[in-house]
Amino acid sequence: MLTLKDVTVRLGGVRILRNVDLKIEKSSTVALIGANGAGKTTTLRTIMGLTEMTGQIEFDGAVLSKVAPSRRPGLGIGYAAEDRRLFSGFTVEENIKMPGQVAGYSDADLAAKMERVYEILPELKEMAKRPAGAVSGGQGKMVALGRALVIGSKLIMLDEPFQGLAPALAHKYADALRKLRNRDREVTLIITESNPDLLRKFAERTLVIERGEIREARSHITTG
Amino acid sequence: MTSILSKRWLLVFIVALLIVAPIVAPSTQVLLTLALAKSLAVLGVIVLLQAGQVSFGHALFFAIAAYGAAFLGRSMGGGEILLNLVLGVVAASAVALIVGLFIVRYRHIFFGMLNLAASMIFYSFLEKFYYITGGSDGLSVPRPTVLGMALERAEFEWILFYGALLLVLGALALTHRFLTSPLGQMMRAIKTNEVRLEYLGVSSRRVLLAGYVLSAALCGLGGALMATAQGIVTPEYAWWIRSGEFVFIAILGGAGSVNGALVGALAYEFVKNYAAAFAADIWQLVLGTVLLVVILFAPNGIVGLSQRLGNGRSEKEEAGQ
Amino acid sequence: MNVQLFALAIVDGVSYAALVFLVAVGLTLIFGVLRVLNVAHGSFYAIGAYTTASVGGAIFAAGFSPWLAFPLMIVAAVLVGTLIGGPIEKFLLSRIYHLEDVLQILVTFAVFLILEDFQRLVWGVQPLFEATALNQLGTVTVFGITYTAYQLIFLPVVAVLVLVGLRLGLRRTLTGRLITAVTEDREAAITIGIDAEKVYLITFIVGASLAALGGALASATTSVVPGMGADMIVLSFAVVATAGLGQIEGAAITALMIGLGRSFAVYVWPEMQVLVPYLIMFGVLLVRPQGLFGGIEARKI
Amino acid sequence: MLKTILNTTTALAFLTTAAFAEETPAEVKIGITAFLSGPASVFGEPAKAAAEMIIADMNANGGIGGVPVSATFIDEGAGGEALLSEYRRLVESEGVDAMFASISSGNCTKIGPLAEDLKVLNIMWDCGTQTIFEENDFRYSFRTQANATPEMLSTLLYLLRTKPDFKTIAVVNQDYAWGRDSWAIFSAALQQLKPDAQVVAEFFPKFGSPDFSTEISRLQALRPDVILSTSWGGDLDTFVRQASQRGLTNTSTLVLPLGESSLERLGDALPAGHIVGARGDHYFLHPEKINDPAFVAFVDAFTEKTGDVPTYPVFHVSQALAALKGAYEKAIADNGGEWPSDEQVIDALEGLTFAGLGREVTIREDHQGVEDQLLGTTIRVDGYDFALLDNMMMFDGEPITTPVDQVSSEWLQTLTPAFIDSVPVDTFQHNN
Amino acid sequence: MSETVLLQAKDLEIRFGGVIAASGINIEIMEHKNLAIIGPNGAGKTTFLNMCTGYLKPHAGKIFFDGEDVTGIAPRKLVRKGVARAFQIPQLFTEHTVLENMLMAGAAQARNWAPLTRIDRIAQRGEMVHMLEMIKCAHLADRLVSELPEGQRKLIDIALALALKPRLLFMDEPTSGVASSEKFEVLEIISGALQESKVTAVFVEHDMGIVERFADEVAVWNRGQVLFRGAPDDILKHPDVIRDVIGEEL
Repeated sequence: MLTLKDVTVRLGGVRILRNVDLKIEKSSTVALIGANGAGKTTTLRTIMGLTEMTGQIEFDGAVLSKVAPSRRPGLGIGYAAEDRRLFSGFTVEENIKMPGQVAGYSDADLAAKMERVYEILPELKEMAKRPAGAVSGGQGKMVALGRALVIGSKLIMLDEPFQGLAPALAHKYADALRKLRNRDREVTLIITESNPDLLRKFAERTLVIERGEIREARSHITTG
Repeated sequence: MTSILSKRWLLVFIVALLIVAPIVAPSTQVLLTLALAKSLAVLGVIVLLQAGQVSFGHALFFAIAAYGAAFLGRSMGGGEILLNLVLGVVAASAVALIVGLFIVRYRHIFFGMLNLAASMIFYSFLEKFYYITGGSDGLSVPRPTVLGMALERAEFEWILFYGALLLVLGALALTHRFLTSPLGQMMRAIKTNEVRLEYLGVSSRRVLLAGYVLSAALCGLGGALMATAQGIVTPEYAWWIRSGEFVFIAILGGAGSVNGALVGALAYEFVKNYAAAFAADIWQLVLGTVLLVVILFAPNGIVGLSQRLGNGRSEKEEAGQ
Repeated sequence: MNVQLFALAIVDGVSYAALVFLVAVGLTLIFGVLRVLNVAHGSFYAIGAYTTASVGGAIFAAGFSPWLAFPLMIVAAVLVGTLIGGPIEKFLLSRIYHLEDVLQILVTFAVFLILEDFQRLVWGVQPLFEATALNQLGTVTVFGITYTAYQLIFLPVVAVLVLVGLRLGLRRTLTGRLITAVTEDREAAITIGIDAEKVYLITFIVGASLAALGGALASATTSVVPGMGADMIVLSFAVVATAGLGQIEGAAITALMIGLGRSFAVYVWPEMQVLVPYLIMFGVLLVRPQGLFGGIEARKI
Repeated sequence: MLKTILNTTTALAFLTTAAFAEETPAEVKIGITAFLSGPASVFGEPAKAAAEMIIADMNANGGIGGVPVSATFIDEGAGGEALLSEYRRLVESEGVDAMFASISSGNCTKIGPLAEDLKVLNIMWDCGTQTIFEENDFRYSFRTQANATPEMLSTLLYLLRTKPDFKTIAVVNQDYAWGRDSWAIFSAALQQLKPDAQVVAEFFPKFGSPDFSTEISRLQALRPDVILSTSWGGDLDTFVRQASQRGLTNTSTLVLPLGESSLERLGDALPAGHIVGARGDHYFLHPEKINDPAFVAFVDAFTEKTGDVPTYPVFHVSQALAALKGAYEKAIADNGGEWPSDEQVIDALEGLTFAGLGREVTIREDHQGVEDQLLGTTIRVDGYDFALLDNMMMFDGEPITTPVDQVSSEWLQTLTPAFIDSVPVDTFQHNN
Repeated sequence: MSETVLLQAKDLEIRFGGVIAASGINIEIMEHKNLAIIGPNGAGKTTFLNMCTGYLKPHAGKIFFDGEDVTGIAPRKLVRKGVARAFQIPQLFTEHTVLENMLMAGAAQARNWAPLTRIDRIAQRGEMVHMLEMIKCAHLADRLVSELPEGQRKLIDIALALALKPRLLFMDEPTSGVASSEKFEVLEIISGALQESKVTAVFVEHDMGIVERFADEVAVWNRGQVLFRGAPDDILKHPDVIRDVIGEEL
């Protein structure tokens, strides 16, 4: 499904990812854990084409690293960045719809996708008409997830989704992910997190990133 | 160590060339004097570039000093070259202190634009108040005495040229010293992190103001020298294209390096004059193309280029001066 | 100053403001999206004027309907924006977005120098004048003073149409939304599939076309001469900085302020006329450092 | 010590140049400064084209004393430093025999002292400021045409003779030295010759202003009888067009001392009945030359080459070339047929009379040329799609030029209304 | 140890737009007692630091340092009074070397602006090198900051603050960029440097292990308020704290 081969990324002369080789199976849920600055975000950004890299990335039978960054979402990849990155001048609904409009979905298609989003994240419906700049940080994470769902028919990548969420909201967010899991079995899910305990029950597979290298977690690490 | 050697060598080579130039090719003497005067102004722009700020209005200080020299010379019936230069520096610094108090609150585009606006106001003033400033025809600057001696043109120009060369070398050395001082280092710190500077207990505005006044003083020295060498001052001294020219030369020479001011100014005058002489119709086109090529292919300017060719110095070392 | 002169000053100020706005709004649009302050913008203004005046002169001499003057302006503006602006963005600017501000400005400065000579090589140095469009619309008398309908009515109407059109276009059309999205967050826009490079190109073409349209409209009222772009660019900078970088409505209001200030100066204190834009700029920035409509970007620590 | 070395070098350099001077050279080299870029290139480009044509013609007819002439051009638009250093380069490195400088009065002011230092013949071929020879005593510089004082004075005389009853006048001039100086001369003379005339507005819009709408609105409200504008190039074109579009040309008489250089471009924007001058007796339908086949042939050839009719800078450059040729020929004659030294050529210029495309010009002992002044009133004629001149007057240059050793600003104060009719004038109508 | 109140916050309040980021914050910071601030993201911890160090001006309330009212005064003035700060995202001069960064701090501390004297003659070079040794970074002295990994930058960020010889040091998540296996080691280094410099520290921290080991006191933040304050052992076992701050598994 998704394969990274010998991927190296440098930022300002520092190697953030070092010769990463990685294979992620279809329909799996993968947790990518590691400390701040270890390279979690860079890994996702590299898959989205936002960094200068060497090596090769394959996705769904195509060489992803040769696809222009802006054409990658169209392959069915949804991505929610750690800091939400909503377009504050548009309403919540416009934000969520936008990737679909860009990809040229038909009206019916888009309506169906929106249906799916609201089914998984019913709380978005209530704030659909509010400007995205006016929702709170936690709600914004929900909107970002919704936006990733619209386009992410094959792969959804969430960068630190629980960071900064109040516990109550975090539970809602986790519920939404479970619903998604149950509804669309074939979607692959990659979630990064700095607190390894949070995803313990959730992920089928845990990868640890440290000093720019990714390895399988031997067991679930606990704090202390 | 080799890198420092190569840098010194470049400078020594150019200075040696300059020393013999008026003897070997007398017609280049005035051109070179003007290039030296400009290199002082460019040095001023480079000081600000250390802080990551670019002024599209430093011709203001160049012009203030130039007009200062003109007024002084006219009111004294000739004037004295040392007075011209001192007055130029003082006038430019004083105005920079006042304008600077306002402008150092701004950064980047706004900094550039406000400087542009300030210089355009002065430019408009020079054009508009004809009975004071001579309008667009400007004012003539009488040939001043040198240490009290009245000289013929040829002698005067010799002294002006070698004097200018000494001034430029002195200014290069002083600026270099300044940049290694705490203020100079903090100028460079403004470029990367003003928040931290504040949290070291330092006012970044005051640091920038110090650099601003120094840069204006250098422009003033250049302007007064230029006015004295040219024998005339016109509002064109304050025109925004001239400010752009200073920035252009700074980049051409290599913005990270004070020596770039001299190298850039010489290269620029050379290109501009020969373009104007041999391609009168398209000299702007030639100049623009040179600039594009420099930015796209040698963004560290001539000094950077010579270092890269010289010994394959890595870029990060250059950033450290 | 009596009421009549007051009214006249307003009328004069508005028609001048309309032209200034058209040029400045293109500049601010390009800055808002590309974050590049385009010094060559004045060149598009000049080339738009030259193209309209020279082509217009040729087709009217050949006996075509004088009403063609109006569509000609639009065609000329779009052609200049696309054929000259397009390649500049695609082959030059697109390579310098990662560079420092200074270098970006200098690149556009270099383009400006090159285009200045380009104009001379193509159109020579003799002033061109082509007022067919203006003459078609006749004159209007206000308070006993004759105005051309072109300046009194047509130019302000075009400016308002452009303002409203840009606003609606950015809010209501998909392309406009994409531009808005890229303006706010280029990277986020890419991650939802927006081709930011294309958006940059389109924006630059639109901005350059607006400058060229300003020139095309001006060509009916003024002589097209070498150096006309240099003056316009400095004025547009003042408008854009005063308004706040990237602010479209702000550019309209600032252009109006400058237009009115300038015409009142002619009535009250002509010596101040050229200083008005800069004095307004300093005055505004003294009170609001980010410009009339600009927002403050705080550093996250 | 240094001073001695310097002196020796300079002296040596001087000796070497002097030694070559009297051998017949392979060619007479001249350098011509003119605006080839910027707004004033409307003057520089036609002058350059004309100079090339005239020089080719001269060379085809034996050049100067059998020696061909070659010209190099310098762009005044490239800025002061480039101009001065290029000027020096031509003199010092290329060994140019004479320099023609320049269009801009500011540049003439800069170059005058330089020419003295370089000891090179410098013909001020187009610049107009009257102060040059009033404030300086140059040996090496000469002006082969009139200056601002006779140009403005003749304009005022024409106005007073054709429209003696006007009451109010306004001025719209470019805001730079020429615009200011020309108005100072005109208004000083107006004070003396018609003290009851009222100046109702003085506008000095900035040089290169794209829009005069506000000024025109005010002028419409003020309704002056006469509007003077000494503007030129795009500024004048824009002003006249906007004035005519808004009907200002119906209510006020325009007086345009440099209007001749814009006539063709203005086309039908300039209606009949307005006063136009030409900075001398310069007009492509010069009433005394219109039947001279050489003149007509030149005008036709020029129009053929450039697409435009010749305007005053063309006449000015022709005068400068004629003066140079005349001076050399006179010096050769004085030198017993031998090739003259530079200094002999310079001596020959004083008192020289020569003719370019227009009437004869004489160089006075203060090196100022005395040139007659032609003005006319616009008229629309079939066959031309732009205005021509009618009711032309050619004023004798001598009485309207500030006398030697006097300063214009003071001399103008001595004029009285009787002066108006004392100046000899020839009058011509269109179609003679 | 004496019980001097070094910094006192009284009824601090601040809003962003309509959102209240701090309301009625009252807290006293004792000299020589290291205080850890914990709480969920968005609780207003960094906002509190920003107010105490002059980056933000509270809309209401007062801040006293050493008994003096310092509410709303600029960071650089507070620094000169003895309040220094280290940042969550290290704030360094990236185009300078590590030593040059330190020298600037030294020169700032010396307040000598001689424009033509080299900075290393003004700053106490030896002292600065010593500080780098204290944080085990002396070997990096000539490296450009932009080349260093986040963890080392955080240490240098703290060293810069210590070079100012403050009495009170605020640290925003000192271990956030540090790999979990190295956190303790890093904190040991910092703690050693703090002790040697006799500086009181206030630090925001998410890792409860670190808090337990290095804090003398803990204050719990939530929704712009101080909920609890006390000894680490008591606070970290409080059920409300566990529920709202430390969090459970999802």
